[in-house]
Amino acid sequence: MSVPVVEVDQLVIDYGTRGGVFRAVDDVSFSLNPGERFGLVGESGSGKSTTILALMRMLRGGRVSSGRMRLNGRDLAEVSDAEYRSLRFAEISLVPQGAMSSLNPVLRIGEQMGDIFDDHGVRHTRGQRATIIRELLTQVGLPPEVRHRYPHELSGGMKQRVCIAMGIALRPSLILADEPTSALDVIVQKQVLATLGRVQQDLGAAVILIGHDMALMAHFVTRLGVMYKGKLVETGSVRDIFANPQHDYTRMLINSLPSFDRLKSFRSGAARPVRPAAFQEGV
Amino acid sequence: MNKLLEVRAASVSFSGKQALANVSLAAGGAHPAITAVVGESGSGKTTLLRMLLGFQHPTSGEVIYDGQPLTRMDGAAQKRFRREVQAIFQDPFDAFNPFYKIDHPLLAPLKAFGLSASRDQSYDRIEKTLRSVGLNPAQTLGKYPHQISGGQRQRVMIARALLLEPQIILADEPVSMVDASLRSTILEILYELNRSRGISLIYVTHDLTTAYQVADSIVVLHGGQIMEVGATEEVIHDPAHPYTRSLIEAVPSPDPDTPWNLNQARPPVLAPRDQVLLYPTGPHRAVAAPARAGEIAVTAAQIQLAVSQAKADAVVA
Amino acid sequence: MGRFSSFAAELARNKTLLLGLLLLLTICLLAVLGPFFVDFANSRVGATIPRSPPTPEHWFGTDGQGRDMFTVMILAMPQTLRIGITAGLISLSVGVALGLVAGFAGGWVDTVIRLASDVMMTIPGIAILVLVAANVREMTVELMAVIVATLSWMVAARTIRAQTLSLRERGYVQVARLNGTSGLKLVFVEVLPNLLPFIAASFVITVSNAMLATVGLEALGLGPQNELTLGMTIYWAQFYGAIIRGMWWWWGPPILTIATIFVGLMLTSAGMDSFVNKRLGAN
Amino acid sequence: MTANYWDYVARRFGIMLLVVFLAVSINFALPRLMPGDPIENQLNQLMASGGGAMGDVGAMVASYRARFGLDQSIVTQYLAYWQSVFSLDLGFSLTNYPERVGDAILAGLPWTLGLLGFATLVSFTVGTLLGGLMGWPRSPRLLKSFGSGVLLLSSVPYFLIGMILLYFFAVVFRIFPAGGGMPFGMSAGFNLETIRAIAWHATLPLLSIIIAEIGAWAIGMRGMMVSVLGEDYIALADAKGLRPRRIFLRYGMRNALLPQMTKLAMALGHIVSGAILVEVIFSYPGIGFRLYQAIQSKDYFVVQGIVLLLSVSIAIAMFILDLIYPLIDPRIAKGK
Repeated sequence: MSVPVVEVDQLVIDYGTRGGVFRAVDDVSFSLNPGERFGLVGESGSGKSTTILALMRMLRGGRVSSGRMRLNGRDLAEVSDAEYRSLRFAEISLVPQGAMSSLNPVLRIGEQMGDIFDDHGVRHTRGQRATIIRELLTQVGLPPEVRHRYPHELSGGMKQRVCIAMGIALRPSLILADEPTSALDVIVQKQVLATLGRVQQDLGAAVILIGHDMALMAHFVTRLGVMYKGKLVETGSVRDIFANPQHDYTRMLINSLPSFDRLKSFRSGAARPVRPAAFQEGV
Repeated sequence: MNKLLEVRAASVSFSGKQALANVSLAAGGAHPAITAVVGESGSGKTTLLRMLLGFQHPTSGEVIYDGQPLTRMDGAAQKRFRREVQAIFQDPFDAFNPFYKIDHPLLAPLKAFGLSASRDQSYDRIEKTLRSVGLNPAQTLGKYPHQISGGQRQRVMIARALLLEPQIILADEPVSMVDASLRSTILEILYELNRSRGISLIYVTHDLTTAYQVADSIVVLHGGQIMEVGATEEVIHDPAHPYTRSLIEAVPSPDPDTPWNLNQARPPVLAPRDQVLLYPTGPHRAVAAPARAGEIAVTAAQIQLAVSQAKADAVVA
Repeated sequence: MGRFSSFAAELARNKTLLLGLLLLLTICLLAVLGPFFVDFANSRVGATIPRSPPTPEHWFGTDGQGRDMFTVMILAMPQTLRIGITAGLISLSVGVALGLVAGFAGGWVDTVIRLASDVMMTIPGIAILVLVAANVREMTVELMAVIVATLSWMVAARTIRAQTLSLRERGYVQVARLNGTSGLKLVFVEVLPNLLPFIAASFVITVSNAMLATVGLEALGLGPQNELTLGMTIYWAQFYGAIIRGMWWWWGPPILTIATIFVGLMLTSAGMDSFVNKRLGAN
Repeated sequence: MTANYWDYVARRFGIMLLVVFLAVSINFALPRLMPGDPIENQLNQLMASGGGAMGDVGAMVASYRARFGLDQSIVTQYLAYWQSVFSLDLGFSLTNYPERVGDAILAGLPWTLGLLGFATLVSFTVGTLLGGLMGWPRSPRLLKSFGSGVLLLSSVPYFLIGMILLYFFAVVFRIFPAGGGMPFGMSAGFNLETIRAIAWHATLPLLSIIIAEIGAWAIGMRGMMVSVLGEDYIALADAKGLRPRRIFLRYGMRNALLPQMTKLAMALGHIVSGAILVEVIFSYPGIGFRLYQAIQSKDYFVVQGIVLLLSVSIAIAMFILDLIYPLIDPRIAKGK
């Protein structure tokens, strides 16, 4: 068994607020092997994004109160801020949630991609740089000319692909994808997710996918973690969790999944009397 | 007996760009039904909705309510249209003016349309309606919108529409910003509005699965034109247009063992540049195609009305 | 949830706003109460020995024509504030009305109003002021306020127009229309209350702009010649070379007072900015 | 550049023409809207105040009446007025007859352009940079508190700061000259001595504008920087492991600068208005001081000419800024 790419061990993250300390992440542990796909599900505020930001050391206002994070065997607590900068995207990269607004509006796509190489000490000749960027864009299914475009000239799906291309530019061993498709239309969502899966396989990188759509997760990751109110309430293989969910929240997530074949249409029981359950005072 | 709201061959363009092209649609009519208008961003569904509400006039074509074009109605008819065609919007927070308590949007329509004689009478009516959508008036009235939950807010908005005793309700993505656990409940309320109160609904959504849950017929909108229209079961289980097919394929099954073919995602089906017409493939079904000489095209409205007729016949039988 | 107590709580947090309002309140109190405690006769030409530095009898000294500077200051303050506030109110009403109309009506009405405000912003205000002032027979405080107001309505009009445009698309405005509300009632009942913070903020900026124009015009000698205002005091000091002659008590007090007013206005406006933005953020 | 860019340019050019048209028309209309005969009014006021060496008033009135054709129809007068504007023939100064208004303006123009140009350039650059740094969380605390002091000064009108500077540095300490553009009796030539003398005299007026103006730019920039730093693309730039310097300049400043440029165009009128008074305080020989003198001596045609020039040149300057804007913001040319 090789060294895990990432190990999170009893991680606790607190935010100081006016009303006192808010525990955003409470005793969370998981680890990923090289090339593995792991999904973190939970509603907004459940702590899944906070966990990801802690791995990037990009917590704004929050702090890691206890616990340990290891990246390729290295204790991240011992890495200085300056070193951490060179770690980002080189070993651990992020595909952001808001792809629509994650690109600098006044820089051409090629320049924004080039910045990554420049600031990680990767030197290229002009021609080499152009070739590499063209290849990266092709790899995520975009025409290479996109490098001359500005973000406002691209569709949402194209921008998200650019973000994926940037994420794999330095061939990281871990990709963190924070709801990368939540702002996209369903058809584009499937294509972008497929692209992410393909490049991840090409690279052999591990990936943590964050989301709240259990069905989407089920078809992308092999292992799932369910977060609820800061705690990782359940982890296991996708099949196990779907077949035998342990936690109430997980059960609710699975049961409320809409689908054509699983959830019955109201129509099927034609002209039923009003079900009292539907009219009870909701949450 | 429901009044009929109809869009006839309407096109809308904004500064030269066409948002809707030659769309015909019906809501209401002899047999109240639920029609889902399914489309992604940029499909023109928002424009269609604004047009049905009279907020947006078509560049060509017309919108007709109860036999009268919206643009040529007298004051009384306009007032009746305003009251009888209601809407529920996507964002249940944005729908409330933060300056006022929950009571404000509930009292205002009763006063504006002269539906109650006194304040007490108004409150009686409001409380009754709130209870009918499963809300406790004591826990709702007198509060500011941020003091109640998203699910509650959306129900208050449904109650608001009901207060006006509408013929038709247009629901614009009513569950997309509501917590997953509450979606079903809201959808069920909408469904019951049709079944037990005889209100016709247009359910605008990007989500085929919820459309499948409630709608009698489905209209698929893409790039401002209708791609496919038909009875829900037929459209979902046997999609005829490639765009409808890819919309359905894009929905992951909740069963991890049902293959989703993530790695064989097909390239997107582009919206047709030229005008297409709807050609019937069955009594309850029509699919878009470029104009064909010698064949008779139908409108989505015709198919919709045929579907609701068939549904009504089935209940009688 | 009283609106007043939440305002008081905001003041306790927002030191900038508090300080700004305190400065303005002090000036206003001085301007309102001061005239009851001074002898008007001391502000006439030749009332005292000219060009005297501050003494126990004449706290701020006397000017070149024998006016007691302390009396002059106390009497000039309310006049200057009157011009500023009157001009502010007039231009605010014009600006809010035009902004609402432009934002709500749209179409060519909007185009005309926007063009007018663009053009008015381009033409240097002082140029028109100079032209008008040079053409009227006698300048009065009221006329001054009206002239200044015609040149400072643009800020309010722009702010209110932009806000109206975004409010117009808000769900609750649409709901109100479905509720049978229309026309003026829609504007006054649904839109205007939500514009109050912006109107208050525009008022401060408008008063500030109006005062700036007023003081500038007066310092050029185009103010009301027969009235005591802070700007005219500076004009006379400049006209008789008070600076070069080292008579700091002549021009010092009006400068300090004007500076205090402007600093107070700026702090209030800056404080309000964060207040207004926070309210928006909370939505 | 695309067709959209030229659309945009055409639109902006149209606005500039409109402003010029309005400025000329207002200049034409205002005196005629006032009660009485404008020429006679002016000359009588001039007589009453006894300002200026006057020749035969009657003859002057006659010459002006003929010149403006006040006995002709308003349309003819209006067209004639445009003609005189196009031929840059703005008439004669009343007080310094036979000095032409055009010449009076030309004499003052270089001084004002130099003063304004330099002050605006310095204050915009320094203020923008200062504001950017004040909005950047990694900046030293000292810089932020120093900046806050500068911000307060921004609310005070330029000429008040000018008066204080004048008193301390020219009257009390006598470091800088109290007024004028250069020493009395010095003949201007293109040599080091002249340049030094001019710079020496311009220091205080420049400082008055710069001190007040830096704060204004810094405030705007700080606000923009803070909001830009909250954008998603800054977070991603950080995640990409870019150097802080690059994030600050290429991702932060570049985006925050865009609204700052728009503000520059909007602020030109305000800056010019303020600079006029600074010239007055320092008896600086630019057109602002000339305007003040003309107002003092009720030299109506000079006032009118200067006002016209100011309006037109600000319209042109704004147009030039509008042309530059799409070059730094690629989204503009796409047009909204």
